Amino acid sequence: MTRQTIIPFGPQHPVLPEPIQLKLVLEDKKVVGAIPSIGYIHRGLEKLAQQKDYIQSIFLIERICGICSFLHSMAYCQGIEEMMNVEVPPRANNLRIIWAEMHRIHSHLLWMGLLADSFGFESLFMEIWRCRETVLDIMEETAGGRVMLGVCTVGGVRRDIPPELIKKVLATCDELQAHFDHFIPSILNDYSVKQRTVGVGVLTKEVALERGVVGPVARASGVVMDHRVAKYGAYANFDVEPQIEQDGDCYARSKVRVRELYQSLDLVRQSVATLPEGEFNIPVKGNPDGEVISRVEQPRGEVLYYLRGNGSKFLDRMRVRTPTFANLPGLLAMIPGCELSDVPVIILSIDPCISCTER
Amino acid sequence: MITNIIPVTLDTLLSKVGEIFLQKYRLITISCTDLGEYIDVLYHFDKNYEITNLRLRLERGQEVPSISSIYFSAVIVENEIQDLFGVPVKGLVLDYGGKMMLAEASPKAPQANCPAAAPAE
Amino acid sequence: MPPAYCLMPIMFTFVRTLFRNLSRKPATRTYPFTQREPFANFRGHLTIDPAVCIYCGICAKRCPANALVVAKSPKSWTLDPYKCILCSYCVEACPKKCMTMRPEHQRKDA
Amino acid sequence: MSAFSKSPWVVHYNCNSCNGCDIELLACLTPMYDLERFGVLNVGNPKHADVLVVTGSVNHRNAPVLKNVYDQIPDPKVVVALGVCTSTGGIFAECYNVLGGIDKVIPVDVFVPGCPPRPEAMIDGFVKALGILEEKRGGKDTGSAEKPTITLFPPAVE
Amino acid sequence: MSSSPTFLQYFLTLVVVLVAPLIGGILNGFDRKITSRLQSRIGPPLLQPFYDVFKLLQKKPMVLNRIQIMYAYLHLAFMILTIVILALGQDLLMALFIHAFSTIALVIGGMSVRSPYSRIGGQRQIMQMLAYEPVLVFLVIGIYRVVGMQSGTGSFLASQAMSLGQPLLIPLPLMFVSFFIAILIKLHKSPFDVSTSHHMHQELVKGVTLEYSGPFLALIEITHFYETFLLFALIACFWGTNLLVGAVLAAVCFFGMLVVDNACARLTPVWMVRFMWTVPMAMCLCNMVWFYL
Amino acid sequence: MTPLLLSLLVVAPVVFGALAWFLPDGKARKGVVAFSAIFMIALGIFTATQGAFHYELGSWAGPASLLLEAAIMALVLGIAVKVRSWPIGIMVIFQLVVAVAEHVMAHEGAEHGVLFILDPLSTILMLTVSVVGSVIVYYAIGYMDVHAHHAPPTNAGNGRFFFILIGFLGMMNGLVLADNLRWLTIFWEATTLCSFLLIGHDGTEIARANAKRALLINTFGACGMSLASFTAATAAVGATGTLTGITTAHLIIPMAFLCLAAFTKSAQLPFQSWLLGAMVAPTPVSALLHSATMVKAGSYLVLRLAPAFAGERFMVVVAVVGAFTFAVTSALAVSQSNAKKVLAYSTIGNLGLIVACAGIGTPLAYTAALMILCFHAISKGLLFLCVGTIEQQIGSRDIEDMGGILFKLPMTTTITMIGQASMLIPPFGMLMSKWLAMEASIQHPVMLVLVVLGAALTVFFWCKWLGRIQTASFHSHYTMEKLPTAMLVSVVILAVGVVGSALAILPLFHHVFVPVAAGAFKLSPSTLAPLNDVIGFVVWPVVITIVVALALTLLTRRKITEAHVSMPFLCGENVKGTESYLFRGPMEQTTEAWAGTFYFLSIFDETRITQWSNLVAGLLLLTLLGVIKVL
Ligand code: SF4
Ligand code: SF4
Ligand code: SF4
Ligand code: SF4
Ligand code: SF4
Ligand code: SF4
Ligand code: SF4
Ligand code: SF4
Repeated sequence: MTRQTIIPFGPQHPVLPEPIQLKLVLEDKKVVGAIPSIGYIHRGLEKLAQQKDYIQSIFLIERICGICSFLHSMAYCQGIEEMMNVEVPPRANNLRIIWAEMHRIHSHLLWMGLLADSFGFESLFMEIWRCRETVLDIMEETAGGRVMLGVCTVGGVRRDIPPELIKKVLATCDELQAHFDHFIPSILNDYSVKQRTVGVGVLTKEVALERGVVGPVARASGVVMDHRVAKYGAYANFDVEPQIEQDGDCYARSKVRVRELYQSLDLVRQSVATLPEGEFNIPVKGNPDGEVISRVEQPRGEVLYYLRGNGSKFLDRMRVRTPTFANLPGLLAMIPGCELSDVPVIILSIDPCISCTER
Repeated sequence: MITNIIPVTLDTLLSKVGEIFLQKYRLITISCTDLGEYIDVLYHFDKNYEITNLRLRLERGQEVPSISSIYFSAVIVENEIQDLFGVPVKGLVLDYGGKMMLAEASPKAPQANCPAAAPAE
Repeated sequence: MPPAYCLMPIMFTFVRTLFRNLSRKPATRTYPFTQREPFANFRGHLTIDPAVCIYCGICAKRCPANALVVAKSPKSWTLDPYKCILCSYCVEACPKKCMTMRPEHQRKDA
Repeated sequence: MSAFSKSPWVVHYNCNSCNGCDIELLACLTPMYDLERFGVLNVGNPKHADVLVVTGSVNHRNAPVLKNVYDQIPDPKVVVALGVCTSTGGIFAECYNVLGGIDKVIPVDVFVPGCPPRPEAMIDGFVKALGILEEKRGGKDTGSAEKPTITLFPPAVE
Repeated sequence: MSSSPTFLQYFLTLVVVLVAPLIGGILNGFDRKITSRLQSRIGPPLLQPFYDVFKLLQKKPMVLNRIQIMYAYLHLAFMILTIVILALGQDLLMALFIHAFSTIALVIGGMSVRSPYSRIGGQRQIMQMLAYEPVLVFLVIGIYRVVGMQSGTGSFLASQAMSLGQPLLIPLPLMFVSFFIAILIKLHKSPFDVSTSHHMHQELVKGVTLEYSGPFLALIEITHFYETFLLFALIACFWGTNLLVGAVLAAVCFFGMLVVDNACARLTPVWMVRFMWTVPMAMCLCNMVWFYL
Repeated sequence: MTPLLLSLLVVAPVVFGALAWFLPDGKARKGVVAFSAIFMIALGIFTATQGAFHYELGSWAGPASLLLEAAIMALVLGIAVKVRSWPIGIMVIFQLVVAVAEHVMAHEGAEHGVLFILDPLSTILMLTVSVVGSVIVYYAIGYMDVHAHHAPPTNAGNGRFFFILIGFLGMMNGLVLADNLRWLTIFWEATTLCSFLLIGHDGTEIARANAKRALLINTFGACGMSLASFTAATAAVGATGTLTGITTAHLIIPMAFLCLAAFTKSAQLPFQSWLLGAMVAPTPVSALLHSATMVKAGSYLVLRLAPAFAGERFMVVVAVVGAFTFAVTSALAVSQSNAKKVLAYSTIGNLGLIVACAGIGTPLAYTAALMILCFHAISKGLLFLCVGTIEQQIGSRDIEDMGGILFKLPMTTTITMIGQASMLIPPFGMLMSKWLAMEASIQHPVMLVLVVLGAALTVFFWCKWLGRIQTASFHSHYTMEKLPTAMLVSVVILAVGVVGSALAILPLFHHVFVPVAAGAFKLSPSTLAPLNDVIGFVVWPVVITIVVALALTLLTRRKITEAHVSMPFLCGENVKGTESYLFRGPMEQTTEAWAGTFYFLSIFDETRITQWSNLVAGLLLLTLLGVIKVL
């Protein structure tokens, strides 16, 4: 009786931080279908990485995505190191974890702000992003870049964190924790926020498994999966407890990430506490050869690098499967049945990063 | 280095994937490499942080069957392979027809190493 | 979902933060009116001492973004700041260490 | 400056950006940098905007979108290109699907270098754009922005 | 009762019509400034809303069709008319209807283009009306009851309140609260900013105002100034016996509105209607019951 | 003069109709129809200028009424047999029995009340019938020409159609003028019959089914009518058997039966289903019978009786039923995309509002009711005609299909917009009267809530529709559509009527409605003087505002050329070209962006709401009976 509403949602849409299009089909006010159109950010980075030498590629790979740039370079370097049988000095491993977990904090804060914005809670967004600046400052001070750290390299890290800065890192952790305590209740308890997240965009455990979602999205649906448990790098020294929720809705995804914020703070502190003295990188010689798969837990979930060297300084194949890529099919399962006003919240609840999805 | 690689052929691919599916593996992704004389396709599956790979050797011009009816999540990556390597994928549940990642004006099959792989205009 | 009015007590959880913000000075850094001392390590922009440089071209070779062009004769060193991704790789690679990554960003009118 | 350039409303379009520039732009709007001090409002759509802020280079799919967004901004308008990708393609310039800087598609008034430019640099760019906006209102043809390279020669040895 | 207005009244009305947008604009300036401070920012200058309007007026007009334009003018014209009618001491309920038509004009203007976001925004705007209009009607009727008129002859609220000898707020506390909530909707504040909003990210982009740009958007902004003025003037009238107290009341409400706006997520349109038709409506009715008992 | 006028008013249409039936399809018939329309308008206006009159028939009237009634009953019985509906049959026989019984048992005095009365109230109704009705009849000339091509071939030809249509005007006049309850019943039944035949005109399955339903429900109402007549004529005290005679609380039983009859005719809840079904009829029928005139008969009855019973507890129930109907149908209208159904629901709602106002029973409410009655007739008549035209031009009556008709049918659409605006914008009559209704219901909290909610919902669905029909892209030129003269002229007349009545609302209010209301309450108009203040000022400021806004628009509009037109915001994916609402979607396919209207089917679910509200309304009716019992 009523005609279907068909609207393009994106690529230029204020709630979408990045261009992607969903062709939304609505019946009355229910969304009945969403077909994604991607490719707005496809650059062809994998191919370019095969044309640059494997060290230059690090800088390229950081720019797969500006949000978890460090984790990309870390995953890549770990892969190359495995291929070249390089033993990374322990100090470098711990430093990597400090940066990686700070990156996770900044990424989760960024996401939380955007989520707040997607349901129109502007001041919460502002507050969270203000908090995020604290992390950016310390990253800038330790690594030399606010979002592009550029510190990871094959064989270790390019910079050490001197003792006085280490103190500052710890101080920042305390500052952050205090700040979190201020606004986290609003994300978790506020009535208006819960109205927008509880029961919205439900992904059941079965569907989550079937669609192969990863990271907080999977964990919020009750799937126990956190690659840090697999103890790569310095995670071998720490116990990481995956944060699991059962409900699979946007609220559960928030809860998972909120707990991960505290968990990351903890990991930063632990890794500072156990920071060994010594070298922070070792020179590498030769060229990579062979095939490796390197997996790292990014803020959005597991990233997979498949690297194939041929003994020259150019790789035969640099392949990356990023978390959002894996989460997209899950997203498509969440949307139908919701209302138009829930679409942004659902999209943001998977913390989409199209840049890495399309590379 | 990658250890557990199970070679499959075009004929055994689907049945093997089906088997793996029943063992509750999760599909991580599919990696495709154009090695010049042939195309190497690796299917990565995960269970409890352990990876199992299926390796498929694809001759030029061969069509690969889609596993998207078994693993829906393969849809995007298979479309991507179709776009970027010019490998036709048969039986996709949602077929973008080579226009998912690439626009009309983009270079065709840009990641294929052999120009012959690019579909004729 | 219980009806709205049952949950009134946990509404407005954010008010406390708002008043806290109101009672303090704004967090804003009033750039360009005041300028913060840059962190010493920040990779802001690239400079070179042309007198030390030997125009060997290693930096250009290493640059992942092709932002540098070094000519041997006549000797010149050209940086395209609109290509440079500020990675500092060239700085590390330079045999004469004649390049520096300055911690301030490049000013528009500079 | 008249009232005109005190109210630059912004629409942001992310072309091929790696997000680095995007999040720095967003950071500019947040309390630490607070672009709204200059009257900047992120209106999120071209129809209400005066300033088009672009991040990332253009590729074959987003080039028409960028053009469209640009066309839908009522005159007078300025374009601010943030980051090296937007200026030249940056590190991605050689990628097969990258066409290069956005000046291939639309005229650009201000380029802000950096990868990503830090918020202070972005603010500089905005301030410059405001001046251009004012000139454009006066009907002046401001031409398009330049991307000068820095070339140094060995000092003449005596 | 409502004899024809005197010359003085006409003159005062003219003054009000001229001054209203200035006050409304300043209020909006305060809105943005205080909001910024609540968010720990410095925020724009106080006169920013005027800069915005001046700028918009200087932009090149851009439309999708020509009918749109009519509705922008009607939106403004009827808003001014509402103020005129109130200032001339005419019937409140009729003023309310005319005010409603101002909003209807905006809705229809938004719906007269085929642009999907604008249309959906238009429909959400109607839902907003659906949500608050009954509350406003009850308020007006409550005022009638208090002021004790057999039929709805109206006169300027303040003078009514004065003739009553006690501020309207005393007999109408619950209605006042409902009215305050209705104001949140009227001014597109969270949690009710469903059809358009100042907040930057909205699923409907700019909703009903999306396809208005340049000078036509300026008209809508000016209307918004008028409306802000009108609503807070009405609030002040709740303490009409002493307009100074009334002004303080309005200021407190204004600040309260900003706090609520900044402390809530946007809720869904359906939630909004459901809420408005239960809680504030119930409050109105309770308040009303006092009179009938 | 009086007998002549009277017979002309009642009989002339029948004669003209018969003439139209027997003349061949073509110029001649059209001429007759057109002439009869003009004649009836003239006659109506002339009669109105003659002032009030009474007319008493001779003693033959009693037996004659019985005969006529028997004849009609026989007809209905025949139909009942044909459509195989035993309930109708039983009810008809019942009525017949009651009629005979009444004849036998009636008090002596009752026979003397064989009166036809033209008082101010009936004048208003008579004028509405003659003027609006005739314009609609005239419109039908054009409509039926086209309709014949669209509709499935029927055995009921156009001739018969016009016969009934024109003849109906006579019956309606009779109904309005009759004071004797027997005669009233006859005309009442006659209109039902007309309605039945016209609904079934197209002869489709659904048309026949709906016609049957209409007959069933209205016959049920007619039973009430018969019983009312019977009880009024045989009541122990004050029996006169006339409508105007029902003035005292003793006659509350006939009053109740009359209300029942009125509710069915005016399709109040829970009897609304027949009116919705009636929308299958050709649009002039919907306009004439099912919105502008016949359904008003019910509310007219209530109006006529209301003053005498004002303040009775019983009337409160009546009022609540009306207000409830208004609220519920407004909600239901929100969920409809079928334009005629929206109009139908809105009609029922407004009838409910009239009933509610009558139930309130204050002079103010009464005035409001009168105003709604008149203005609604004009506005709704106009809207129906517009929808009819649109339907013929675009082949759909779905509101969703009406996007863009502003370009295809600029004239019709503009007029439709006026019609719709008249339902929700000051100073148009409908809004003014709704306003009065609200002011009037201030004293009654329950009603107030219902009326306010209803009014809010009304705004909702009118806005949605209004927005839809004027959705258009930019066009630099509009060309007037070509319509049959009859359609165009009649639509324009009504549109002028709508606008004119809006401009003249003050004089109309002061000089027509207030005096009529005063008369009904047997008060002198001067006692109602405070009412004049109510509406004192608003018209001119509003008109000036609109004019200024329009003038500014025209000024600005001139400067807007193609160069200022931009593409819609489609998130940047616009496809350039002539149809600029295409966007590039997945797989590089272009799709048309389309924002459908929200109907909130899940909230305003028609079936569910209907069930519940019928239940509530049924309970209310039972309360009505209970209240009577208590008395
Ligand atoms: S998911 Fe991808 S784009 Fe997003 S932050 Fe991580 S790497 Fe970046
Ligand atoms: S590497 Fe150093 S010395 Fe060589 S050209 Fe570059 S800057 Fe000069
Ligand atoms: S680094 Fe020095 S020695 Fe080596 S190639 Fe360059 S100029 Fe020659
Ligand atoms: S900068 Fe370019 S040309 Fe130079 S070495 Fe690197 S990849 Fe080769
Ligand atoms: S900093 Fe990096 S990008 Fe810039 S010139 Fe040096 S190597 Fe090239
Ligand atoms: S300039 Fe750098 S940070 Fe900005 S989008 Fe490009 S790669 Fe990312
Ligand atoms: S009219 Fe709308 S856009 Fe304008 S100020 Fe008001 S809420 Fe904002
Ligand atoms: S061109 Fe478009 S807007 Fe105009 S009439 Fe046709 S469909 Fe409607």
